[in-house]
Amino acid sequence: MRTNKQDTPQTTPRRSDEPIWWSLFSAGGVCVAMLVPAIALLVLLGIPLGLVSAEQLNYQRLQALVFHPLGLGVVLGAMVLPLFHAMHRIHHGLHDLKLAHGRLAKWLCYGSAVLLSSLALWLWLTVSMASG
Amino acid sequence: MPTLEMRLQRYRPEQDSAPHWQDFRVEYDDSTSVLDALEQIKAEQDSSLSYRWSCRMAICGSCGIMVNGVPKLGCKTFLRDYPKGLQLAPLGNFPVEKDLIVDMSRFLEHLTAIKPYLIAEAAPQGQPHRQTPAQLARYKQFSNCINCGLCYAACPQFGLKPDFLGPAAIALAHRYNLDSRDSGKAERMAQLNSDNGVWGCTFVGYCSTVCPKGVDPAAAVNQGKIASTLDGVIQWFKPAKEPRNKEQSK
Amino acid sequence: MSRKPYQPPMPASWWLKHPAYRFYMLREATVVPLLFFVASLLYGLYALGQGEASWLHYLAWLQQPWVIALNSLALVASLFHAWTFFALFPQVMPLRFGSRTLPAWLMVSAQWAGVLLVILALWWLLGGVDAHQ
Amino acid sequence: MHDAVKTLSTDVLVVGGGGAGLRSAIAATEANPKLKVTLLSKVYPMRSHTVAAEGGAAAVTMAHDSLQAHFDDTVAGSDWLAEQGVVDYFVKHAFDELVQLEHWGCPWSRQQSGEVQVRRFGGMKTERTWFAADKTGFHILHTLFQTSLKYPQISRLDEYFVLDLLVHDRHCYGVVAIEIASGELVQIKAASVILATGGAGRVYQFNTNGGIVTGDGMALAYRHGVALRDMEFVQYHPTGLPGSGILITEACRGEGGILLNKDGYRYLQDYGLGPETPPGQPQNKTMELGPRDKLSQAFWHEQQQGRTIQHPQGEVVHLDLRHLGQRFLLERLPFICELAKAYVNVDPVKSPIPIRPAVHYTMGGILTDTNCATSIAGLYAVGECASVGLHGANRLGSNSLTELLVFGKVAGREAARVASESHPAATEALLSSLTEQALTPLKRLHNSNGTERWHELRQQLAESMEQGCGIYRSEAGLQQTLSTLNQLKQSYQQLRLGDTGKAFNTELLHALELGFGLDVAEAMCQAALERKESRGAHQRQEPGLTKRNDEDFLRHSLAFYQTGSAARIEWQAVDTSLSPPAERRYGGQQQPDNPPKESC
Ligand SMILES: Cc1cc2nc3c(=O)[nH]c(=O)nc-3n(C[C@H](O)[C@H](O)[C@H](O)COP(=O)(O)OP(=O)(O)OC[C@H]3O[C@@H](n4cnc5c(N)ncnc54)[C@H](O)[C@@H]3O)c2cc1C
Ligand code: SF4
Ligand code: F3S
Ligand code: FES
Repeated sequence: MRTNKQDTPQTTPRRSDEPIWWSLFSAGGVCVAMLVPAIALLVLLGIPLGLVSAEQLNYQRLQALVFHPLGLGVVLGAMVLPLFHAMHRIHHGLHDLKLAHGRLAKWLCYGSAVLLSSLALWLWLTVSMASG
Repeated sequence: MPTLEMRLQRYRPEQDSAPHWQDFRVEYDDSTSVLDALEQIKAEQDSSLSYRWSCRMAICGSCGIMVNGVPKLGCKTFLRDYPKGLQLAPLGNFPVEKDLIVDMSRFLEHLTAIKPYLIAEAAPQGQPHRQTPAQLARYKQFSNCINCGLCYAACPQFGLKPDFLGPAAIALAHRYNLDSRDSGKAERMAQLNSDNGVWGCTFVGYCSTVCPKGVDPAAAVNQGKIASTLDGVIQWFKPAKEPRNKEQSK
Repeated sequence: MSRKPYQPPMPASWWLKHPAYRFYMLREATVVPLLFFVASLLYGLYALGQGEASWLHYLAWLQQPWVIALNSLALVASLFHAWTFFALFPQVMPLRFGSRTLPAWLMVSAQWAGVLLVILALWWLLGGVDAHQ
Repeated sequence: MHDAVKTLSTDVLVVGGGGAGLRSAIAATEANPKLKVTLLSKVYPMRSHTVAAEGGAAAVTMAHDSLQAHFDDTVAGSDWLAEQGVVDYFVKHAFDELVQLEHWGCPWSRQQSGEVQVRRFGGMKTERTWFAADKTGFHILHTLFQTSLKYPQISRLDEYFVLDLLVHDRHCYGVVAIEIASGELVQIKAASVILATGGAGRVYQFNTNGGIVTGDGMALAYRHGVALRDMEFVQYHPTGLPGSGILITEACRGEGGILLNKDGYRYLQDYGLGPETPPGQPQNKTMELGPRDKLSQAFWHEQQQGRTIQHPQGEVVHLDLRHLGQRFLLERLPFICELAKAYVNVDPVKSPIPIRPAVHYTMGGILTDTNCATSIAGLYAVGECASVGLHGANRLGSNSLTELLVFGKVAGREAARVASESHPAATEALLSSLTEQALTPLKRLHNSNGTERWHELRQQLAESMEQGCGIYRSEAGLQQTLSTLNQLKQSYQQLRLGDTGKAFNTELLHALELGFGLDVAEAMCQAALERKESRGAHQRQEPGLTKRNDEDFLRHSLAFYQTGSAARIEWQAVDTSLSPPAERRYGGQQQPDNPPKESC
């Protein structure tokens, strides 16, 4: 019998931890949209595309730019947040493709984002500490 | 009158173990809707064909079906737009009961779960609340949902995980949360905050594309993500407080 | 009991069924080239920390055809991502003035202006103007 | 064919999930929260046809308006066939009910100040129609449905179809229903039953009603001896779309739309509705804002004189909204713009909308007293299926949505009161024998080896009603239709179903609905035949019958069901204690305002 009763008490479901990952994902999304085109265009592809000269990308200039305290922003905006952005989508993608979901996938995805981010920060810190 | 080939998915629970296709040919003109065509088939060719309908003016939300794989209202889809013929199947992602009829009870359960009614502390005695057109405009669009379920048929996340509250239910929660007369947001957030609430959505966005009423449920769900995040932050800072506090209902 | 609801299966290939789903998957897939982009930057950061020789080596690495190809893909992917992401913004955070909402096209164009500005700023930082003289 | 009948029991059973049903379910729960209230409907409640109402709901709101004025408009609109005590109660409670709905969250349209906005409506002297854009019924229905979810005492039986009432010795013990999804039968015992099953417009060919509006509840009560009152009064709405009959709301005219014939002439001024008002400056009760019966009749005359416009789907006139401008139309009448584009491929901003009259509303229905009680103990009726006496010979637009609320509350409260009292319980033996009887028609349908098909019979029913019992009626036409109905009833006995399954057998439901429709149609025709005068929506063509005749017919018709023969008509006095009959006047020669009375 299909009766639609509403008198089953509603239990409050568990609060999701997704807001953390989603916030990082969104912040990352903004960075990817705003910073990645510029960096990809001018730094990674700048020389082959003939947009910048090797002189413009010389060691001293880049060293000064990147390991400047403000360069931390670049590390965060172009590496750390995009990593969380990417791993968030990969995490959901695994679910979408019915490949994996649950704890393990989540740990692997966000874990690797944490790991790679730490690597980037560590690389930056050791040099800028040494030079600063 | 010109005729058109229609391929219908049939399923008779008492005889069949799985759906199968059946072809029909119908007459049509400029104003023949898919619903008219189904009526023609039921009247003249196969009276056992089952489908839902009532208003035939795109407001009751009964007649959702898949037309060439796209969720549509049968009464607002016209044969004139499908010169190459069409395939009709029951709404996707729902269990099929018979022919073009699906079981909507899960949808109704989700709708009920989010407390879709005004939760107000005190109403002015014998007089309406004041609500300016600007306050009305904040939620108006989300109150236009006809519960047709097209967005559920469109949403792969609902297909993958039927416990996901889904676009229309969340849009309705959002509608009440945005209503200047309501103070029940905290109660609704409990549902929205869960993995099956707003966080079940990955912003596929197709729900809004198929919505026949311009409700834009995707916007509601994703605005809900911001609300849920803020709710979490507030909760973080006030762990001792009762879940129902007034700041959140603003 | 004459009810026997048939639950249609949802195969892992569901997303091939409709252009809207393929578009979604493509959008999600933009993060794959993005990962390569991040890896390239990580490598660059490492090289920059190791000294000038290593940096020059890195610049040479960037000129390899397959690296150029992958980074071009990352660029295209980031632009595609930007296009989809900007379009979502007015849906997620509509800006309201009274009973009206700021038109979506305005918000989208403002974001593209932002992208352009960042490109120009970076070019300037890299000494764009004087280096070309 | 059918296995054992399941049993359920409840305190208050509401049949129908439209505005009337939902409002009464909530009222019953609020009257006594300890009661079990069950809301049963053949479609999910939000699919009920209340959803289609566009224009609005009336209640005296503005400072310059008065209860007396609303009373006068309603009574004059009814051509003095309304029960005046009922109208009095109605106008006094209308405002509170609309406010109640506001407190439940209904998104009423607002003025800049935040106050509720009201609009003009046909036949109303002052603007007093509350609206929620042009989807008022939709918003009312969804607000009520969603509010009903708040009450755990209200359980629902969605997609259950009532086959019959369990009545013995003028007492109602419940209903027998079929669970549509499985085809299973259920006997539902209830201390009180409220019928809120809506109108019967689908017995006509060309109508603004949804497919479910088939007069089921009317026929159910009728077959058990309850009178159907004033059934001859069937409202034609002047503005339906050609072909489908889809409604183009009266609000279009309230907002300033004009009607044009083939010469681009505003023909209404020729039918006592003038003088012509400037386009876009509508005046209450004048020209396009005349009452529906007059407007539909004017169309008929224009058509007779060849001044209507040829349209692929029949004769039409034009509803012109162009002078109102795009912005205004999109803000006030967005749904109309959408409907016109979809169903007749016309953009109202750029071209006039083709329209013609379509059957819209059944003024008559199940006879009830002022408490919504029928002559059967424990059985109530409310909404369009009922005749509490508000509409008389012609309903004013926007009175019926308010009726659902005002009297829905009354019905719920009364049904709860009765259910809270102790009452005689029926023996199981009695109930099962009543159930057995109730299943006879179903068994016959299942076992028939006849050759008739429901669809053809339904088609003939609808066409013959349109022909013989339409805007203008004559003895010959009515007799013709009655004899067709008689034949159809014979053929109905030979009906055979192509679908022998149980799950979602919609053909079976259509067949049952057709059976209900035939009985209701017959009551309409018989009452129309015996009302030898013209009043409100009932217009006779024969010489001598074209005028109102208060001497003989200032009375309600009561149709009683007769097994095997045509309905028996009796006459019932009308309550005219508050306002003596006068001539209905519109346009330039309106009634002088009555001085406010104590009782209003
Ligand atoms: C297009 C249109 C526009 C209108 N606009 C206006 C307007 O602007 N203002 C105004 O005041 N009025 C308007 N009306 C009139 C008004 O909307 C209706 O009179 C009113 O909504 C009827 O409500 P109801 O609750 O009585 O019935 P409905 O809303 O028709 O509900 C009937 C219910 O009964 C159920 N039911 C019927 N038979 C059975 C059965 N055998 N078993 C189980 N359940 C059954 C149905 O499932 C349904 O839930 C309009 C009407 C139409 C058609
Ligand atoms: S949001 Fe749109 S598609 Fe979804 S149920 Fe509501 S009206 Fe239908
Ligand atoms: S389609 Fe589904 S995933 Fe989200 S945006 Fe719509 S609910
Ligand atoms: S029949 Fe009502 S929405 Fe299509």
